[in-house]
Amino acid sequence: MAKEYEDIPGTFVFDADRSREGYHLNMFCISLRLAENREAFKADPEAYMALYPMTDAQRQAVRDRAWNGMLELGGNIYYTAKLAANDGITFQELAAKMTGMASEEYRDMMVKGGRSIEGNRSKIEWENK
Amino acid sequence: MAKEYEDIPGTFVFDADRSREGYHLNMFCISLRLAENREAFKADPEAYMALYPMTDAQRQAVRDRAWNGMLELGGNIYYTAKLAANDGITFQELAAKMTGMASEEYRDMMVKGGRSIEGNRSKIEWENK
Amino acid sequence: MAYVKAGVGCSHVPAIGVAMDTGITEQPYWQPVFKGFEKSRQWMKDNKPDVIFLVYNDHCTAFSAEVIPTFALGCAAEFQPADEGWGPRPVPVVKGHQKLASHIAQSVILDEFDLTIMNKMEVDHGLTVPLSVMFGDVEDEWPCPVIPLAVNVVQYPAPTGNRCYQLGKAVRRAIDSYEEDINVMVFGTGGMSHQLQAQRAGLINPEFDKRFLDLLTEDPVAGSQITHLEYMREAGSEGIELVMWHVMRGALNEKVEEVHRHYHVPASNTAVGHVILENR
Amino acid sequence: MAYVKAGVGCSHVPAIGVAMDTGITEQPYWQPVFKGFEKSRQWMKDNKPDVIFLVYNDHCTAFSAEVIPTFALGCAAEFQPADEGWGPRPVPVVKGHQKLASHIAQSVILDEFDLTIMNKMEVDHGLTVPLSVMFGDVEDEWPCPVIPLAVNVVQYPAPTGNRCYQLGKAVRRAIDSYEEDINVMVFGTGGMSHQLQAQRAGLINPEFDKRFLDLLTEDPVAGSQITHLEYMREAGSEGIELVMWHVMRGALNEKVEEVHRHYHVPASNTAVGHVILENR
Ligand SMILES: [Fe+3]
Ligand SMILES: [Fe+3]
Repeated sequence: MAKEYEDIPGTFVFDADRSREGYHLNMFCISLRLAENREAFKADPEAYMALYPMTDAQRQAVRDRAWNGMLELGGNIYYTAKLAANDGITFQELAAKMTGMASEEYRDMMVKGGRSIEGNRSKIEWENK
Repeated sequence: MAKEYEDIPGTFVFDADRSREGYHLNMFCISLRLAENREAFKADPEAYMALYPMTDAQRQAVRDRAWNGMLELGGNIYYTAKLAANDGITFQELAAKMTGMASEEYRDMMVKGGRSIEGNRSKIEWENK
Repeated sequence: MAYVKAGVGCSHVPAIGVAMDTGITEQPYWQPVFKGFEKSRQWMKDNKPDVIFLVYNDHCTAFSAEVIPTFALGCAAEFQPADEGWGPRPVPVVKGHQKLASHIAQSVILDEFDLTIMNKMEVDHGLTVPLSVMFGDVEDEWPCPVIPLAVNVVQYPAPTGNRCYQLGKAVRRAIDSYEEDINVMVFGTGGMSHQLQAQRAGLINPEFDKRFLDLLTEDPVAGSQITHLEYMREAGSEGIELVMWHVMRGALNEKVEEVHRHYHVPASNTAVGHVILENR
Repeated sequence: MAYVKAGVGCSHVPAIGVAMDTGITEQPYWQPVFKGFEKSRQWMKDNKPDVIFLVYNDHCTAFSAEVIPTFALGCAAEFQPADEGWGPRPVPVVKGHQKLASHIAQSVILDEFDLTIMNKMEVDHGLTVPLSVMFGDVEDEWPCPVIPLAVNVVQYPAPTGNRCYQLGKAVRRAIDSYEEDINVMVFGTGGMSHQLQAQRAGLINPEFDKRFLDLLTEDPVAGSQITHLEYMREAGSEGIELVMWHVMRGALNEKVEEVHRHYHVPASNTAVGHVILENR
C-alpha cells in the first residue's frame, strides 16, 4: 500500500511493517516496566537482552541508547520510553534527545508554545530549509 | 434485557451474566489444561482450588464433579471440559453424564442420528412431555 | 494481485483430530467421516493454495476468560498447537504469513472492522483439525502458511451472521488489493448442529444443516440473516459456530458453485458438514 | 432508565499526574494547567455521575505488542493502576461497574461493533490522569465506578474518527436501554496536538486544536471525518489520540452546549485541552 504518511518529516509512523520489525525490541523495552526486570537488566544487560531475539542492530541501538535509531529499527516511542524511564530519563528529556536539542533549549521551546506546524508539515519543507 | 434464549430447554446460554458469575470457576478449570497445574491439583486438590476465589457452591460442585451444577453456577462447557479431561473423561462421556444417560446409551443415540430437534425446541415442549 | 478462487466450509470436531492422531480412521465408526474428505484431499492437490485464511474459534484454550476478542487476527510468524488438556496435537507448527496478515489487518480496520491483532497466539483443534482433514497426514510441515482469524462464539453474543458476512467481504477487498500474485483460499470452520452441554446435549438437526448449506451456496445474504436465537434453538448451543462460515462465504463471489458436499452424523457429539465452493 | 447528560473531553498527559502526585501543582509551570480544572472540579460536584464511561488508550503498559485490540471494554470488578516503569501512581484502585459494562458489551456487539471484552486489565495514566484532574485529590477511593474503554491509537491504523463517533452512538443506545436509573458521564481523553517521537517532537498546533474543539461542539459529524493523515501531519503523530474524543461526542445529543473550555501549552511535550459539554 502507498504510505502517504511517509511524507511527514521527522516522524516514524508505527504501522504494521514497523511493528513486525520491532516486535522483539518492543517486547524487551516493555519488560522493563516491571521492577524485577529492571534489576535483572541492571545486573547483566547483555544476558538480559539475550532473552529477546532482537537483531544485532537493535541490540546495538539499545547499548548506544540511540533513541531515533531504535525507532528506525521498528521501536515505538511508548516502548522505548520504558528504557528511558529505566535510565531515569523523563519523557521531556527523551523528546529533547531525539530532536538533538539540549534539555533546556527544548523546554524553552515548549514553554514558548512548542514547535510550530509552519514549515513542519512535509518532507519537502524540511529539504528546502 | 429480556433473554429470549432462556426458553431453550436443557441449555445454559453463556452470556455476560453467567460469565461474570463463573469467572473464577472457569479460570480454575482452564488452568488444568497445563500438565504442571494438573499435577498440583492432583497432589492437593483443596490447596489448588484455594488459589481461585470461587464461591463455596462452585468449590463443592467441583468436588462433586457436578457437571450440570457447574454450568448452573456460571461454568462454561469448554472450561469444565478441561476438568473432565483432567479426570480422563472424553467429551462424549461428559456429554452423556450431563444428559443423565449411560455412556453406551448416549453413544447409541448419537450413532442413530442424535437427539431429535422435535420436542426439544422450547421449555414448554419439555414440560408437556 | 492476490486472488481468491475457492472457499472451504468444514467442521472442526476435536475427536476427528484424535482419530487421525491415533490412526483409527479406518474403523467403521470413523470410516464414513473420512470418506467424505477423500475427494477434498485430491481437490487440495489440484488447487494448491499459496496461503489459507482460516476462520475458526478457540475453545477456551489460547484465550482464557481474561480477554475475549470478537475477531482476533493472527499476525505472528508462527502459531504453536496448544495443549488443550491432553497434550498438544502431534502436528507441525503452523506458519503464518505476516505480510499478508498485516495488510489484511490494516485494510479491514480502515474499513471499520474492530480487529484485535495477535502477535502471539497458540492454536487449538479449531484450526488444526480442518487443516488435517483437508491435507491428510503431513510430515514436518503444513503445505502452506495459514492466517488464523479467531472468532468469539463461546461467550454470548457472537458477532452476528451479517457482521461475519460483511467482514468476509472486507477481507476479500483486502486480499484483492495485495500486491503479490498469490492464491488465497478461505476456510470457514465449526459446526454443524451440535450441543455439547447440559441436558439437551447430543442435539442434531439435519434439516437445519441442509438448509444452511443450501443457503450458503445459493442465497448467502439470506443465510447471513439467521439469528443467534435460531442457531441456538435449532442447531444447538454450540451450533452458533456456523456464523464463522459466513466470513468465508463473504470472501467469495456472489455466485459460486458447490463442487463438493459431505454430511455425516455423528462424530462424537456432532454432525460433520463439509463443502467446497468455487467462485463463478 | 440510565441516561447521559454530559461529556468531558480531556488530555491525559502523564506529567500532569506526576505533578499532582508530587504536590507541585502550584509551581508557576503547572499553575495555569490546573487553573483550568478549578471550574471543572466544582462542576463535577454539582453534576456527580453515578458511573463514568471513560475512553482512553493504553500506552504499551497493560497491552504489550502481543495483543492489540482496537476497542477493549473493561468488564472486570476492578482495575489496578499499572506500573509504567516508575511505580504505580499512588491513586485508589479503579472500581468497575460490571453489570452496566456487560450490558454495553452485549448491546454494542449485537450492534456490530467488534469489541474485545477484558475481564482482567490494569490501567495506566491514560485512565487515571483524567480522573485525577476532574475529581482533584482523592483519599481511599474514587467517587464513582468507571467503565474503561481502551482504544488502540499506538499501532497504525487507529479506528477511524467516523468509527469512533458511531461507536459512541452505539454506546449511548446501550446506556439508554439499561434498566437502572443512573447518570452515566462519558469521558473522551487524550491529545491534544503533540508529537513525542523523533526529530519533529514538540510539535504543537493551536489552530488545529481550536478548530477541533469548535467542530466537536458544533459540527461533530464534520469533526469525525478528519483523516488519520491530517491528525498525524497537523496535530503530530500522537495527536491521533484525538479520535477518542469522537466516541464521547457520539454518546451525546446532536446539540450540546460547551459549558467550559480550557486550553494551555505546554504540559511537558503537549498541549492540554479540556471541554465540558452538556446535552441540549
Ligand atoms: Fe468448535
Ligand atoms: Fe496518551
